[in-house]
Amino acid sequence: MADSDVTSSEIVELQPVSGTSWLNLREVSGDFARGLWEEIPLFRLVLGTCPTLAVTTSATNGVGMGIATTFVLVASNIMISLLRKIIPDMIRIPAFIIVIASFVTIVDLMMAAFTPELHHALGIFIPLIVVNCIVLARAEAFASKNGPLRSTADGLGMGLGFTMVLILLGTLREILGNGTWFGIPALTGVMGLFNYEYQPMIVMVLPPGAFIGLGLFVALANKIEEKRKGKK
Amino acid sequence: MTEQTVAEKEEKKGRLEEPTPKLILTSSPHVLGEDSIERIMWSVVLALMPAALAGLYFFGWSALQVIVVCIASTLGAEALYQKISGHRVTIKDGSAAVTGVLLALTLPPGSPWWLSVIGGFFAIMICKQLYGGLGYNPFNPAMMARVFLLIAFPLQMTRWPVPHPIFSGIDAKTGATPLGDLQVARLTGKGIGKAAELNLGDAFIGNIGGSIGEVSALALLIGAAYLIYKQYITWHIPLSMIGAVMAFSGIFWMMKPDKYANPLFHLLTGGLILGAFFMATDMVTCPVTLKGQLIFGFGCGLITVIIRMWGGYPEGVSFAIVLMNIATPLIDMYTRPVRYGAKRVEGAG
Amino acid sequence: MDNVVEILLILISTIFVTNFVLARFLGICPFLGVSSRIETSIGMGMAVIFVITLAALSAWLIDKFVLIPFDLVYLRTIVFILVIASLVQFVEMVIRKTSPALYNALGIFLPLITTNCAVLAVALLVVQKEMDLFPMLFFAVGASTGFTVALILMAGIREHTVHARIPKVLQGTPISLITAGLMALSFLGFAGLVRM
Amino acid sequence: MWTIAGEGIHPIHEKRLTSSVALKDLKLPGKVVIPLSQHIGAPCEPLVKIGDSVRKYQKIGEAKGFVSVPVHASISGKVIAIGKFPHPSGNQSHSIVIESDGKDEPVEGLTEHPDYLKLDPKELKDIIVNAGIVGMGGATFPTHVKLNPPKEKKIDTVLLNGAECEPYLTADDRLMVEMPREVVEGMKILMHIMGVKEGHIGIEDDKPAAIEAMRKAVSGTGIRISVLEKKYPQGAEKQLIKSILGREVPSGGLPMDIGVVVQNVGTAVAVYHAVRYGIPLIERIVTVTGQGIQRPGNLRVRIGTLLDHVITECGGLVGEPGKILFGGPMMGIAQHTLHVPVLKGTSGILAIPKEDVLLEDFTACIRCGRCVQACPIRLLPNMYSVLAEAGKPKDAEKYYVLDCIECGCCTYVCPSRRPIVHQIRYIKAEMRKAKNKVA
Amino acid sequence: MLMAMVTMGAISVVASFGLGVASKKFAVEIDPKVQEIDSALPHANCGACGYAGCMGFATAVATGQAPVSGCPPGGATAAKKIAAIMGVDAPEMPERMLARVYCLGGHQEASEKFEYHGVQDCNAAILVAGGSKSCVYGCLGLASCVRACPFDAMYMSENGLPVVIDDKCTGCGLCIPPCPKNLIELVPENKDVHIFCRSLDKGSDTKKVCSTGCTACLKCEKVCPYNAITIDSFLARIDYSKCTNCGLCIPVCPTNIISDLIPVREVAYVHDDCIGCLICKKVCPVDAITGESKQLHIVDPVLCVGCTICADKCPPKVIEMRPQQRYKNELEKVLSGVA
Amino acid sequence: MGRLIIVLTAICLVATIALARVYDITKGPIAEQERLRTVSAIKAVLPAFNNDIDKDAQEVVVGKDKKERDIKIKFYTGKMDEAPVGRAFQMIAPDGYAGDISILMGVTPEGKITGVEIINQRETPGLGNKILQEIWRGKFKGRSLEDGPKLAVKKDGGEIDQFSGATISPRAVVSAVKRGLEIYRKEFSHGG
Ligand SMILES: Cc1cc2nc3c(=O)[nH]c(=O)nc-3n(C[C@H](O)[C@H](O)[C@H](O)COP(=O)(O)O)c2cc1C
Ligand SMILES: Cc1cc2nc3c(=O)[nH]c(=O)nc-3n(C[C@H](O)[C@H](O)[C@H](O)COP(=O)(O)O)c2cc1C
Ligand SMILES: Cc1cc2nc3c(=O)[nH]c(=O)nc-3n(C[C@H](O)[C@H](O)[C@H](O)COP(=O)(O)O)c2cc1C
Ligand SMILES: Cc1cc2nc3c(=O)[nH]c(=O)nc-3n(C[C@H](O)[C@H](O)[C@H](O)CO)c2cc1C
Ligand code: SF4
Ligand code: SF4
Ligand code: SF4
Ligand code: SF4
Ligand code: FES
Repeated sequence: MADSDVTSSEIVELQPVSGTSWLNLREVSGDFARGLWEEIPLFRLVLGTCPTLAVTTSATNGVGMGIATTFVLVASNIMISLLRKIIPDMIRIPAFIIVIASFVTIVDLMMAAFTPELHHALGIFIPLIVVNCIVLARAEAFASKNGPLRSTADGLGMGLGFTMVLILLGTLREILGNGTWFGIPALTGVMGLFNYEYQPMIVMVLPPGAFIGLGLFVALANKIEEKRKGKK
Repeated sequence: MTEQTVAEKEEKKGRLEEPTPKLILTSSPHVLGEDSIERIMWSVVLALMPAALAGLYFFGWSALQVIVVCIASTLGAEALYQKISGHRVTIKDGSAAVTGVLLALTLPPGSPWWLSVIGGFFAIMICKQLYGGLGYNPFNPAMMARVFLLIAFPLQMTRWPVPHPIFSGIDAKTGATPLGDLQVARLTGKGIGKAAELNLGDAFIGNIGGSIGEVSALALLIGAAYLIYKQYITWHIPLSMIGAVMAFSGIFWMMKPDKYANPLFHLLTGGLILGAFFMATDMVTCPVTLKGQLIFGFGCGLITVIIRMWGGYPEGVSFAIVLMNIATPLIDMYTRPVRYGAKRVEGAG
Repeated sequence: MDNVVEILLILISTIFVTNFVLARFLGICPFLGVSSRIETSIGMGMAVIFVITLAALSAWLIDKFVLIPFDLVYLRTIVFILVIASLVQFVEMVIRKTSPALYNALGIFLPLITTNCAVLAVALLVVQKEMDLFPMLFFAVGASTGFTVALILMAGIREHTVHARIPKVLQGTPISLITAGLMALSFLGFAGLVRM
Repeated sequence: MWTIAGEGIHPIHEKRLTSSVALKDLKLPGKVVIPLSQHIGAPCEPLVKIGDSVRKYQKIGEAKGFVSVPVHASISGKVIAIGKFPHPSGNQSHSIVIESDGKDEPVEGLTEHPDYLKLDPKELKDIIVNAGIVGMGGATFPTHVKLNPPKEKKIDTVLLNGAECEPYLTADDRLMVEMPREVVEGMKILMHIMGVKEGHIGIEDDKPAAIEAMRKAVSGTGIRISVLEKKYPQGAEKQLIKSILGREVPSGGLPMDIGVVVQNVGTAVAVYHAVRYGIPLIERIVTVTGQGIQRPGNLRVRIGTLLDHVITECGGLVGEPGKILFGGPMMGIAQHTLHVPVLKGTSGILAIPKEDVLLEDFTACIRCGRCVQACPIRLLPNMYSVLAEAGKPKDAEKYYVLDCIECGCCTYVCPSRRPIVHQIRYIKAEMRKAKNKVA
Repeated sequence: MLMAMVTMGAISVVASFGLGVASKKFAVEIDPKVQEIDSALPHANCGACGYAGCMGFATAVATGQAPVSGCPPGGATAAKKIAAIMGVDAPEMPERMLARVYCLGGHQEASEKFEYHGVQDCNAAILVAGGSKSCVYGCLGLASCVRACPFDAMYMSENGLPVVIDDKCTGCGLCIPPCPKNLIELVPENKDVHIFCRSLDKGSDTKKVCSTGCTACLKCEKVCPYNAITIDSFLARIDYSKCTNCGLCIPVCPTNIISDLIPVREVAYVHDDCIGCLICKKVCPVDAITGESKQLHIVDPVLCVGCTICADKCPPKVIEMRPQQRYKNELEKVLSGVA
Repeated sequence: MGRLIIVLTAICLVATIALARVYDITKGPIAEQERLRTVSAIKAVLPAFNNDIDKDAQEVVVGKDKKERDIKIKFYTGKMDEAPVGRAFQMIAPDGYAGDISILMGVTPEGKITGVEIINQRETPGLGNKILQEIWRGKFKGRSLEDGPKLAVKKDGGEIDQFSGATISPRAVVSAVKRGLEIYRKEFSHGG
């Protein structure tokens, strides 16, 4: 069979542990880009579903959660990448968890102090970033095997990919469920122009809307990927 | 070798003498029953016509609009999806039409056209076609769509015109359903009092507030009798469901008649009869065995009573049915028939 | 009598009204991951009930007797997750030693539980809501039972729909999410059953 | 009245086409093709060569092994070929072709036994094997094997199956109306062989004349007539036993496991003829019927007569031929050529004109449960159908697909027109394949 | 602050102690190699290795029960990687095998003995009077093999015959057992000439039911210079160990059942440094070479069938095989019923 | 094993130190935020005041619940240049459509409502949760017990709007406000 036919999982496997040059731009940008589509969390890797579903009642919440998670991802990726040689294998997981939990607590406290509204809206899902499977998964699969620079890129890419999906889902739910987008009366306004009163579909901001919305998004992503593969 | 040659000659002769016409071959059996999906589905549509006409009579032309738009949108959604996904378009089989009629009959008369359209598309696209179409959907599409609409658009879904027979010329006024009144009375905590009084005659022929198709018990029973006569539904689900509602509401009513409404009230109001005969019996989403169907119906009845008596919604039939739909696979699994010749204990597993 | 009613209400509320998976969005990953077969979902469910109850209890004790007295509430997240992670592994060890049968039934699910956010969530919720001991225990049991109920029902539907002609792009996660959505829709029928 | 509770179906009936047409002998065919394999079990070895002259009743194929019976010439004439010929099963089978000399000369010296009930069971069984008798109810299982249960199985009852629940068929009906005495005598022989006192003859209530005739014939013998509700598949042996005796044959077991032997009424007559007159099984009663046949009737047909001869003698086909079946419409086998011979187990020939053949595409199972309610074995046909369609035949084993008797009730009632029995056969074939691979 | 540190310190000591003990107990359990091997596999879970799924195979390799090259779909790529993981030398890979379907009797060529209705699957169709094809040996065309292929390497042509897509076929062989007529075989990739018929009927019978069946006319057997074709029970078969893909048998078959799968066959081309020894002219089985002694020989590209015999025999080795469009994939044409 | 413990403990300690620092930094702002939330709510229901609202608060026992526990209500007094402008306090409406509705109301010393805020509610979005609307809540301003039956939803013969299809929620709020006024009159009827 042709050698070019490597699956995506192999790409990760075959990353050299440390490159010859410490700054290999192509590599780093590859690490970054991977999180944006190739392995975009939630679509490719179905991880971190709970916060996604819970907080995306509005696009704003999506952004907030996304940024918080991205911060934790990047920070813990860097820290773990730096510590990767020191931490013994046996306590790898608990050590990672402590690192992650610390950053989460920091985010939690900071948000409580400086963005109280958002902190209130995201509620218990901020501390739950600790168990957001993406964070631990990246620590385990990437940061513990690669240098800080690449880990940063990876964390950033994954975080942004995650945020992207959160915003998408938040947008869908907020517009349909409330008629607004980032608090701006988008749909309500547009329909108002034509003299229609928009009837918000309240179910979209409730749990069923979250599940169905994400389900349809994942299907759409599969469809796009199928098309893309087909072209290749 | 010689044997064969002679045999061949003989065979050839036979062939040349009189070639067999090309026949049709299938596996046995070679005769089939008369019922087909089409026949069953369109019979259900027919059986729902009395209820639809009753709705039309009591609520006027606005009911007709709801019915027409619902059917058009379920058929449209089915055709559209099948066109897009390159499948055979099967709107002729009538299942989407049944979904459309049933959806319409569970909506308030006079609900806006877009409500019907959204409901129809949700029922067919999300609840049915995404699962592979007729036969594969785990949830009752019409019922699920109604639940969806109720939660998505509570305002439109709780606006009930009072019945105003079509030729009376009176304009529609909004009122409340008997169960709605009951719930208001219950929530305000002052005992149910008047709310539980019901003119049984009116309720039986359909002169009460409610969804288009649920108000006339008489019309529904005519249709149901037809389906039972044609053996398109069996008595198991309706009986156990209605039985459970009557039994539980009866028990509580006897204990505290000032707090709970009487069983007849529960029987004649809300969508119990419509749900029990036409929606819980949707064969795609109910258990296949008769024993399973009894359990299913009982569960529907129980949940209905619980929601009506203590829940946040005045009416529980829709939720009861979709909730029991969730349990259908499990019921099926644990009510497998004991096969002929098996030891009784073994069959359960 | 009042206590019994209260406990009953807690159970009904956590299992049906605010079901952990379908209404509160906790533990979705294992809910999607371990629900393809009924048998495994039962095993997973039992393991989750056990661990969540134990974890909630430990978290509650530590919170009440260490963190609150010493004003260390801000350490809750980190302490709880450490405790849970060690607890799960410890439980696994103990079960393996003492009861191989139980280990075979539950053991394989235990590692999956550490990353189940429902566990940490229960721990955090019981201390945030300042529950008393018994309500706390029943809250934990109810919440995890709610998870289990949803999981088993989901497994039933998935075993049923494996033969369905689901369009290719929807197979797997997407259709499971949509099924979960429709289940959540149905469960909204329980809304208002317990008014707390 | 006895019946199978709940399960079963009421398919179209259509027996009136032939139910009052008296038995008639079919005109002797110009040649017969006698397959060496007409029964479940090992095929026979030919005893004749091409060119040999044979007489009616002459043994031309010898049984090989215990579960096997000999075959006999059904006409007198010359063996003109021995080789592979089309078989009603759809495949080719080794057969002996005899060209008639038109004389229909029997062999001489058939042993008669006027005092047959005095004979030893062992002797009787030998007569039955040598007469080439197999079950004439359709499954063509060698009768002597059924009469030879292992010692540990205590047989207490013999049932004669006169239910004839298949639509269209009236062969057993006419047999009981016209030859009740022979049926009863045959039954007595069977009971004598098995040494039992209890004997029942099960007849569906749509055959009043047969019930009447049989009632008269059994009076004073202790044999009882059990009138059964008209319901398909009342005549399947498991259902027959359940209806009459209330016993259930264990799953995977045989009637003898619960002390019962079931034989078709035609088999009883064949036994009587063999024992009393020494006549081997060379002809049987066949109902030739269907809307596609010019002159439907019940005919005595020599084994080996070709289908086209039978059809020609019944006035030929009406309209464009669609399906031609051996057996009834529920269990019968469709034929693709008219050059197949009538066998010992051929109870009917049914011609369905093309316009009556229903050929719709099947659609998805709507889980209506009709098949589940119709299945006389109380299985889950919908599961088999869905699993076969999903390409997972092996998963059907957990649902006990092997217990299925392929009666066709499920397929008959399915509103989605799903070919459930065909799918079940496919599943069973796949399972057999898998088993062979392992072995 | 102090209290915080004491608390955390205490908890972490307890935790790490517990975990240390726990992870010691674990350590033996999981062989990391299994995971690694598993990720080197194609994850088709096709079972061609004989184990239950890729993970099963990975475990078997890690414990030494299965060879590193045991995954047919993974081929050499996977074998190399697994060998590296296991720390053994990369193995000699067996030849790559491809599936071949030995029947060309599609709707257009083969007749039907009746009209079949029922389950559209070869294994179900065969239960109704052995299938509707008049040829007992022919393809039923209901795609059981196609559905069995986990790599989508087969499709049904419009003519009702399965076609193998060589690029996708991994040689897993999963299409073989489903075929009730035993029409599929795995053949080494470099074997290009095949006789696409499996009918054991006599020629005259075969002709009656199919226009493209082997009639055992013996022509191919005679023409084959390597004695690779033998006819037995009314059927010609190729011994692939002898066949050199010369293709001489292709044009002689009167029923067009011999076909090569080479889209572009090479033809001989004689270079200028030909010494004119006449040997090539003599050996050419189709008399495509002309030339006089000691003069440059010329190949008629229309006659040349590309058998390479001349090139092999040429003493100074001046004959080169050059690509030329020739059979334009006869097979495709036959399969799609154009021919 | 030793190394395990040391590394893990070290990481823990470093983490703890970091967290403690962050906690110290954020402690102030967080507390301030909490306070601000209360104050801003109170500001919304009372006329302008300039005293420290937390200091001028008093808890009053207004009755017993089913379990014989005291029901306490905290009254915040707003003063403008030491002159009381009104009191703000929280009431629970237990008969909302979807459970309790918490409201904060401000009342002048004379017993006139200065504002009503909804602090916590779970009414149906689009139906019951219209009680959050400013315009609707504004209708309470200036009303007092003297209004008598007029202080009720229109359906019950009063002057307060209900929403079509949702009477329960407004009715619950109105009755809670009414009860609040009654309690207020009982506790502070002597001008205090
Ligand atoms: C493989 C096989 C073995 C059988 N062995 C016996 C037997 O030992 N004794 C017996 O009484 N019947 C035996 N039978 C006959 C069955 O009980 C049954 O009568 C026969 O299959 C025809 O029944 P049917 O037409 O209902 O299928 C056997 C049948 C089969 C297929
Ligand atoms: C579905 C089904 C229907 C049958 N119907 C009849 C019937 O009507 N009459 C009959 O004699 N045998 C019928 N049989 C065959 C009997 O099961 C049984 O084989 C037979 O009565 C045994 O007698 P025999 O061995 O003499 O043929 C049926 C079998 C099946 C599976
Ligand atoms: C899904 C649903 C949600 C509802 N939500 C509310 C609500 O939040 N507040 C409310 O007062 N009534 C709500 N109701 C309506 C009540 O049940 C009741 O019908 C209504 O309060 C009666 O008011 P009316 O007399 O103005 O029609 C809701 C009803 C439904 C079906
Ligand atoms: C007796 C009977 C009841 C039915 N009830 C429903 C129903 O409640 N809702 C619905 O969408 N379709 C119903 N159908 C139609 C059909 O089963 C439905 O479209 C499928 O659920 C779609 O897969 C019913 C059909 C029959 C025969
Ligand atoms: S064919 Fe088999 S599955 Fe179908 S009804 Fe008969 S016994 Fe049951
Ligand atoms: S009768 Fe047909 S449609 Fe009904 S359950 Fe059985 S297979 Fe399905
Ligand atoms: S064509 Fe056959 S051998 Fe080739 S990949 Fe498909 S199943 Fe395997
Ligand atoms: S399985 Fe065999 S018979 Fe069926 S299509 Fe494939 S090659 Fe032809
Ligand atoms: S994020 Fe909740 S379980 Fe994965």
